[in-house]
Amino acid sequence: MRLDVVAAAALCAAMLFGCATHASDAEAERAALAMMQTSFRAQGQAGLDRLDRDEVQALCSKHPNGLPRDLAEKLEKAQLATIRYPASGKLMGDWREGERIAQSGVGKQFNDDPSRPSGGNCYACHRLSPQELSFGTIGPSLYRFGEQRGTSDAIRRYAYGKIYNPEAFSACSNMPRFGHNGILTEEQITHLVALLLDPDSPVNK
Amino acid sequence: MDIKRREVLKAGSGAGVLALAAAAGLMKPGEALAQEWNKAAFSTKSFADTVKALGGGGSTESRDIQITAPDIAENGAVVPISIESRLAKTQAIAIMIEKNPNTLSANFEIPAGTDPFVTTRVKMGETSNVYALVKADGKYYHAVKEIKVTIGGCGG
Amino acid sequence: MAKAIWIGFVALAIALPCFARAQQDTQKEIERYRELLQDGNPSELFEARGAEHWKTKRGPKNASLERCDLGRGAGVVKGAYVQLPRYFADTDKVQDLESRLVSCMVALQGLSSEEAKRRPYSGPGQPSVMADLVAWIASESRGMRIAPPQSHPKERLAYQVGEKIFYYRAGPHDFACATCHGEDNKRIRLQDLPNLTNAGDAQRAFGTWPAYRVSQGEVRSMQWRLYDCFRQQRFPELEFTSDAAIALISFLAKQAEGGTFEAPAIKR
Amino acid sequence: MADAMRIRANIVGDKVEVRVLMSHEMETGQRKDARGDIVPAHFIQNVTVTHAGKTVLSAQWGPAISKNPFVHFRFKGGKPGEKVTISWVDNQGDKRTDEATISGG
Repeated sequence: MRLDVVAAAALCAAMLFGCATHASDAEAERAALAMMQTSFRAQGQAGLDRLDRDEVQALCSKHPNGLPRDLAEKLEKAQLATIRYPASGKLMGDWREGERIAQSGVGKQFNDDPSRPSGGNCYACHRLSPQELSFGTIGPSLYRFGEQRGTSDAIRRYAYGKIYNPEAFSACSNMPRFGHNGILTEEQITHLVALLLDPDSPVNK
Repeated sequence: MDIKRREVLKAGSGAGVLALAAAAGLMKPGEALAQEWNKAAFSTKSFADTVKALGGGGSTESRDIQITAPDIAENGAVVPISIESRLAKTQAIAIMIEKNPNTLSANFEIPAGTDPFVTTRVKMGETSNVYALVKADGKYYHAVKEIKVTIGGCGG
Repeated sequence: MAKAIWIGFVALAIALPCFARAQQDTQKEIERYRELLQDGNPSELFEARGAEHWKTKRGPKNASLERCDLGRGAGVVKGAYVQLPRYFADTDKVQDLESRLVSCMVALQGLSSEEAKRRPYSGPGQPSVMADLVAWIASESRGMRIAPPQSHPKERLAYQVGEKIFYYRAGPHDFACATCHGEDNKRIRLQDLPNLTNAGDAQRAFGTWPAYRVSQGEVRSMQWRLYDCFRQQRFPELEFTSDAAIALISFLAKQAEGGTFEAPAIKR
Repeated sequence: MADAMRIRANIVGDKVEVRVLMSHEMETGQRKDARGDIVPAHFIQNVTVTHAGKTVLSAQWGPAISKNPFVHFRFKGGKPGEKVTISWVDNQGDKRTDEATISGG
C-alpha cells in the first residue's frame, strides 16, 4: 500500500519534472521555424523563399496524420478553383512525350538547369507502363488506368485536374501540384493525360 | 623483377615487341607490367571481335561455365559478378558486356593451382547480355546471361 | 464514377496474381543484388584513411584529434557514434559527430570553422578528411546499440524540433521528409523507403548510415543524407552541421534507439 | 600515391581465399566534370597476385571495372603466415603493391 503511494508520488514528480523540462508544442514549433531560416542557404534556382509555406503546406505540416474533415473539404474546394484548363480545350497530348516526362526526375532542384523543362518523375511513385520494372509504390498503380475508365471528357478533365492540383481531390496528398506550382506546363500535363488514357499508350496494353 | 619479366615474355601477343623493347633498354624495370595490356581486345565492340582479339578463332557455348549475378541490378555502376568454370585446364576467364561502349571488361589468367573462379564488379551502361568467355586447353567456350539495369532513387 | 471504380476493381482482381508474381521476382533479384554486394565494402578504404587522419597533426596548432571528446571522454572513439547527437557543455550545444569534429578541429588544431567545414563530402578524385573521419569513427561503433542520450533539456528540445522539421512541407513540390518516410512498405522506384516514424524501420535506416553508395562510389554520412534529401525535396541547400540538420539527426537517432548499429554499410 | 589496398587472405579447407579492395577512381574517359569537361580515362590495367614467388592470378582490366575494385578468388598451396602480394598498374603509370599475411583456417 505504502509502496504504491510512494510509487505514485514518484511518478507524479517524474511527470512534473518531465513537463517542466519539455518544450511545449508551440515552443518547439517556434524553434523549428527559426532554425529553418538559419540552416539553409540559397543555391542555384532555390532561394530561401522556398521555405515559406502557403496555406496548404502550413496546414498539412501541422496535421501529419491528416486534416479534420471540415478543414479538408474547405481546402479541397479552394484548391479546385485554382485549376486552369488549356485554352485550346485539348486535354490529351502525345503519350510518347508523356512517357518521357514520367521517366524524368529532374527539375526544380538547386543543381538543375532552370532553362530545361522539368520531368514529372511519375515512376518514382506509380506503376504505369508494365515494361518499366523500376517503379515506386508511394502512389497507387496506374497500370490500365485508361482501359478501366475510358476517355470521356469527364475522365480527361479529372486526370488533367488531378495532375494539375491533387490537393483539389485529396487534401494533403503526397503528390506535387504539378500545374499549380509551375513544375510542368499545361502542354506537358496533356502528354501525361495521354499516357494515362490513350488506348495506344503502353499503360493500357 | 626477373620473374615479372619472364611473365611478360611468356604473355602471348605482343611479347616479341616487348622483348625487343626490353632488350634495347627502352623499358625500365617495373614498366613491363604496364605494357602488357591488350589494347586491341579492349577496343572491340562485339563479342565475336573480342574473342578474335583475345586470340580465339570462335567460341562454343558451354554449360560448364556458371555466371552468378543478379538478374536485375539496382545500379549499373556496380554489378557484382562471379564466374566459375568446370572445364578442364581452364586458363583464362574474360567478362564481356555486349552493350557497353567497349565489350571487354576484364580478362583473368588462371594459372594451374588457382581455382577457375573469380568474382568482381563491373559497370553496365544499360540492360545487356553479359558473356563469360573461358579459355580451356587452348579452346574458347562461353556462357551468357542477361542482366537488367534499373533506374533508381528519387530521380535527380 | 462508381461504375468506373467497380470495373477497375474487377480488372485489378484479374490482373493482380500476375502482377504480384512479377513484382516478387523483381524484389527477389534486387535483394540478391544487395546480398552479393555485402562481400566487400569499399568503405574499408575510407575507414583506413580516417583512422590515419585522427592521428595526423594538422592546423596552426599542429595537433592531432586524439584528444577530441566525442562525448565519452577525450580521445574515446569506441562507441561514440551510437551516443550521438548529445549535449556538450563546452559548446553549450547539442552536436552530432560532424559538428563535434568541427569543434575539435577549431579547439585542438586551431583551424577556423570555415576551414574545418571546407570539404564536408568527398567527390571523384577529391577525398574528404571529414568524410573519412566519419567513416572510421562510425565503424568503431559497429555492433553496438543506438542509444542517444535524452537527459539534457537541449537534447529533448532538439528531438522535438527535429520532429517538426520532419513534417515541414514546403517548396514547389510540397515535399516534407514525411512525404517519403512516413508510411510503412513504400518504395521510390525500387528502393525501399524506411518509415522513420516506425522504430524497426528507423533502426534499420539509422543503423546503416554512413554508407558506401555504389551509385556514387563514396562513403556518405548522415549529414550528407539529409543534405541530399532536401536537395531532392527542392529545398534550398541545407548547410553542413546546421542546427536544423542536428535537430533532425537527433530526432532520427531517438527514433532508432535500441537498434543495432551496422554502419558503414553498402547501399545502392 | 594511391591508398593501400585492403587484402584478406584466409585458409578455407586446402585453399587460400583472397579478397581485395583497391582504392581507384576507374575513370572511363567518358564522364564530364561539373564544368562540362571530359575527365581523362584513369583506370587499372594490370593486376598481379603472387605467392611464394609464383603468380596465382593475373588480370587485364578495362575501364568497365567498378570504382574501388573488388576481386575474390582462391588458390591452392598457401600456408598460414605466408605472404600474398598484390600489385596493380594503371593507364597513367600509377602503381601500388601491398601484401597480406595468410591467416589460419
